[in-house]
Amino acid sequence: MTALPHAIPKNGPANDIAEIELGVSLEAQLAEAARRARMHCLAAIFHAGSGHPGGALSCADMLACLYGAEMNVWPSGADDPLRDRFVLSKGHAAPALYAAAAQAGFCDPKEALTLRKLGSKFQGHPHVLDLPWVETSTGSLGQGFSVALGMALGLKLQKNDARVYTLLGDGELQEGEVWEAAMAAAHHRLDNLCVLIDYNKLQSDAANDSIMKLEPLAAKWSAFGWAVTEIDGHDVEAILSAFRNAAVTTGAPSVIIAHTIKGKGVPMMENVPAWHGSVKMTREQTVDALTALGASAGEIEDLLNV
Amino acid sequence: MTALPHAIPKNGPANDIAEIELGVSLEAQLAEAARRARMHCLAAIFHAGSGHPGGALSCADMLACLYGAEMNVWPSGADDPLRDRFVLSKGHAAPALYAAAAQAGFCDPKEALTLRKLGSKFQGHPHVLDLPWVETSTGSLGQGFSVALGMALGLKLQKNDARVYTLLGDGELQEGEVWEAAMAAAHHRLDNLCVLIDYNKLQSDAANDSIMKLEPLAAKWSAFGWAVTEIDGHDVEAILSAFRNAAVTTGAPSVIIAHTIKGKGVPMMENVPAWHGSVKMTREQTVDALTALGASAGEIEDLLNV
Amino acid sequence: MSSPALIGSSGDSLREAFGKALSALADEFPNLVVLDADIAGGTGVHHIRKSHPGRFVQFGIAEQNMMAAAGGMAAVGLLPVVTTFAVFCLRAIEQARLSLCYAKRNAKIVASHPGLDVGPDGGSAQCLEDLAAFRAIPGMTVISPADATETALATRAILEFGGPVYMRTGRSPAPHVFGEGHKFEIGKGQIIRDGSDVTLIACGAEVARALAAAQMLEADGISARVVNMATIKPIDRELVARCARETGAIVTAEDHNIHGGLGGAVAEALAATVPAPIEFVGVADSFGSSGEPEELAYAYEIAAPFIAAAARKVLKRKK
Amino acid sequence: MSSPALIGSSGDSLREAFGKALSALADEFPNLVVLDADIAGGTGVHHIRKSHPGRFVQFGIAEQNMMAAAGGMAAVGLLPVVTTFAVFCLRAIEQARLSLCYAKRNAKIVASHPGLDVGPDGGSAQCLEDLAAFRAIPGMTVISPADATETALATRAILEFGGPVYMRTGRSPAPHVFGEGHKFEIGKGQIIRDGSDVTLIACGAEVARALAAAQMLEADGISARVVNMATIKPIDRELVARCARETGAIVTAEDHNIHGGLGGAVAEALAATVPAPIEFVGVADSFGSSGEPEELAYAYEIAAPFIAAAARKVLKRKK
Ligand SMILES: Cc1ncc(C[n+]2csc(CCOP(=O)(O)OP(=O)(O)O)c2C)c(N)n1
Ligand SMILES: Cc1ncc(C[n+]2csc(CCOP(=O)(O)OP(=O)(O)O)c2C)c(N)n1
Ligand SMILES: [Mg+2]
Ligand SMILES: [Mg+2]
Repeated sequence: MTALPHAIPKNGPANDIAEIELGVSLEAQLAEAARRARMHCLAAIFHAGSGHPGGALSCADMLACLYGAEMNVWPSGADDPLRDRFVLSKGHAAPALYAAAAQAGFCDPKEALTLRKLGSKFQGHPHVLDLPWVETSTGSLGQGFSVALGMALGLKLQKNDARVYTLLGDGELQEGEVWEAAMAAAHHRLDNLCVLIDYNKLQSDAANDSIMKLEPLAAKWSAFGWAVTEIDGHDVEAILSAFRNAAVTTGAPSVIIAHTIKGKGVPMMENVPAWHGSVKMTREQTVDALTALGASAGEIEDLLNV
Repeated sequence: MTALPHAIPKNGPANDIAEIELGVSLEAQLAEAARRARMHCLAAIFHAGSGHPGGALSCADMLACLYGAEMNVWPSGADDPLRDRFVLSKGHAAPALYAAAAQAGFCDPKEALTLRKLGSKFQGHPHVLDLPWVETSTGSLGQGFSVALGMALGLKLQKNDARVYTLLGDGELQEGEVWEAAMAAAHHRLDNLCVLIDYNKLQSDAANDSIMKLEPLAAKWSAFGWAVTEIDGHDVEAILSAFRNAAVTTGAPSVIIAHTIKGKGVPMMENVPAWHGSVKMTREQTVDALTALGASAGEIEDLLNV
Repeated sequence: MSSPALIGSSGDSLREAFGKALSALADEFPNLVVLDADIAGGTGVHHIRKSHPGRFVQFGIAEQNMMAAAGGMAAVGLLPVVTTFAVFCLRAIEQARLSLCYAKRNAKIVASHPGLDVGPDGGSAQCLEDLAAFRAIPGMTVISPADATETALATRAILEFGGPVYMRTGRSPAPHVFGEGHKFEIGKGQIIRDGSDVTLIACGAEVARALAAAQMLEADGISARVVNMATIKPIDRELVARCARETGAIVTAEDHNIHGGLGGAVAEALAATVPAPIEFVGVADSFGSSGEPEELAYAYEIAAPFIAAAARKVLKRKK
Repeated sequence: MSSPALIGSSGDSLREAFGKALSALADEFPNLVVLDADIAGGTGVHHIRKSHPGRFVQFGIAEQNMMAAAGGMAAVGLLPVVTTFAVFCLRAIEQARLSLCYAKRNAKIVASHPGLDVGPDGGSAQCLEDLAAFRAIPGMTVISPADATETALATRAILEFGGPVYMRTGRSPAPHVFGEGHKFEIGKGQIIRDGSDVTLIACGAEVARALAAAQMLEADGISARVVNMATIKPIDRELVARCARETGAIVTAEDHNIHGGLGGAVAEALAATVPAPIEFVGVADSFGSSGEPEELAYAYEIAAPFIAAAARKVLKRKK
């Protein structure tokens, strides 16, 4: 695989500074990292024989921006108190997290293909005891957000300037715990906390609208005291700009409502609830999907024959 | 005690029609019922040696209106499928419920003074197995609302036109379960469900504002898809008019945000968090409180020497 | 355009058997309503959603509200069945406690995805605590059937039963243990294989494994009785005591933490009647991890050979 | 203008002892933070709020968020102590499971208002399930000290201990059981009165009652040993086995459902070591009700005379 943009540590040790390809814009590099992460996570789900592809593909661009540009994290700094924290509250998108982290040098991409296998560090849902750069264990919707809030509050108490990011699913917003955390974050004025919502309009079974309506969503977050930005969650430039907004917001936490497409990048999956998971991908489906993502024959070979 | 207005059944058996004092407006009768209920619940808490007076006093007017005018309930109809339902979600205000129900003829006021005693049907928090007209057991904040929602949904499924009312505390709104229920009620378009919020600005320990801010509260409920009315929760006319609004609202549940004063009617208790509970009232304090509520020496004697 | 293969949505999993039974019973129980928290395909209730859409009520991903709302639905005369994964039932246990059990509602909770049987989703999703936790609630009946046949019978039984019930199904395709004539009664265990040296008492996925263990033991000349203890609460005290009297040594086997579940219930029953040595087969107070259920059964030592080994161990302690 | 008398906010309740100990220990544990869900006056943490306001974090009436947030606070190096009533801890048990235990966080849960000790608030507030439910979570340590002295010692011990702990305190003024020299060690039970005919194993409020029962039994010529089993998990297996060997009959006593709590833990431990007859004193799978704690102890048969009666009963079963 060709070199990809790595995390750019802001406070990290100097020898850790990642390579940046010259002559290619950061945006283009991030989009490319996201594309490769999509390929990686589909391959991992194929090998695993089960997994949730739809919601992994919808958040790949945001994860690429977090790990590739926004967050102050670097592979050797998993214990550094000054690192930024990321919590994947929608833990079922674990393959997307592993793939983004692999692109950013946090783990070996080949090893991450052991997803969901007995003995693998790459558990079906992220587990903090298995991977040092996973900040907490998730899988039960709603909880990751609360944990992230606890981190943000704890960092403030310790006068640590690190920032905390967490990614939630739209269906996840139906959990009451989310509104408990939303209320508490605003009350405690946690401007070091940034929530991303993967607003792909679908949840496990069907559209949010038919399962449990979420709209008007921005109004809900505003009423709970949050600074709200709405963006196209596949537009890398928009994602980076929303992060910049969040970074300069003071006295209130920020939420980025990112409109996305579940299954993004793979036509047979886009907007199809059945691809939420836990599905088994055939080899043929996987090859089709990778091809749709622009994989070469050699790349497909690399990803599928391990 | 003199006769007080009872529930006025809309569908109840004819022989159940309550007496209405001639020449006295309904509003005046309800205000008087609330005043007497306040006296009753303080006496009960005195006898019990513990209890939550503040939040009982703040909701007495709403309970008087529910049991004395709005709800289609009558003492012999506790099993009638067509009766309206009321759930005291803020279960710690049980003495106010018992007092209101006693005023409306649902139970013996003297017996209700056994509040919190071993063997009493008048448990510290309302219990459905002890009192047939208590619609469900409460005490854990947030749950009563969900139960009421289940009733409203169940009644709709059965094409039963009965209405469901539930009273929540403001502090209670910090429970995530409340927002789960709020979202679900709007999604299912439960226009047979009416939530009352006893917005007394205080909770167990201190003001909402210092514990966990709730404002902008009306905006929160609107964003969750509810028809919102804000009123003075001690103004009987305003309460009745809010109920009329709710009754004609279709396609959405209604919430009445009732601004109230915790400890209402007893100057030493008004707006004092320490009277939230669980407090022990001395005889002297109780006499003072009853006097402030306009009790005569005879009434005090009646209430305290049982 | 190709569609994904949904895992476990066909085949002989207990959740499928439950879902189909529910759908088949809907006409007989006109007040039955099924509550879902956006996981119908996972719990098997997509069947009744299709066959009886009017009986299916969607709560979204909000288990607490769903659980307490079931209390309200029961209060107005419906017969609600709350469905989600076991670990998310745990999330709503206080609601089950107050709004179902304390209020004595005729409502049922049916939990799919219990224990290691969950497989690759991993430790966060594998509930090893539910039998213990729900057993502790006053008035709660707790059931874990062994196969698809028994699940179908138990589904009818819990709908006929007047009170709150917590029942486990299962995610993975499960071997058939029982034939046509099988009977299920709440509160009754059954000797499904007789033996005289030791009794293996199991529930859920461990029943088939206990039978396999009994065969392994037979090869060693050990005669193992196998009891299917589908009702964990109330535990069949008489049967448990009789087995202790007759075989003098007990092994319990469950896809659950070794603390507080079936093993705990049997230990309590025996201590109160006929004290006897027990070896506990279950997950030894650790969380599970990703893997296939069969692999995990070996990794966490609840597979048949471990039941057999426990039997050999307890035989040494037998007086 | 007169102020109300707050109940239990002074005196010798375990919650007060806990609250004062926490405040006294705050300087020694610089990372200690205390989490409250609008109930500080009830749990005793109003003391540390006053003495160390910077260590007190308010979560409002939102126990689930508080519990999981504690995981995040521990992740960034703080030592969080989550406080609320036992029944509201139960409401957040899945959060304790995933975000504290599965993630192995060094966070503590301290629950006031356990069992019938809650008194007049009644059955909805009286948690009879917590010991069983929290014991079932892999890696959770479960503690229930007997008096104010032990609570203070246990408070230090759990702060020194590296891992998730669930500890019960108590609401009501409690009799003193221990003097100055008392030692507390997590995982160790203690014989606090020796005896040879039967062992009474108790925790929490039942320890004082077990001592009273032992005196009643002495009057009948029965020599009862009393064990204070403040750690329910991990249970002190060696001590339990030794008591079974030495006295041959056991009574367990707890302010909890008879299923799955201390009694369950002791039954499991004995079945695995020295099977012996046990009589279980606890609430017999019913909910409590309003009343004073002492009255309730009689009404629900966990008062001293019932422990003594259980001892007489188990003696008849002793071989
Ligand atoms: C508390 C909880 N309830 C249920 C589930 C099961 N579950 C896993 S993913 C999912 C749907 C999530 O939908 P959404 O949040 O929209 O995620 P996305 O569309 O991004 O995949 C559900 C119900 C869970 N993981 N946690
Ligand atoms: C789930 C839950 N958490 C905590 C409590 C303890 N508690 C009882 S009343 C109360 C304060 C309630 O405040 P509010 O809702 O404002 O009631 P009000 O002011 O009307 O009395 C608290 C925290 C509870 N009953 N339920
Ligand atoms: Mg979604
Ligand atoms: Mg209030």
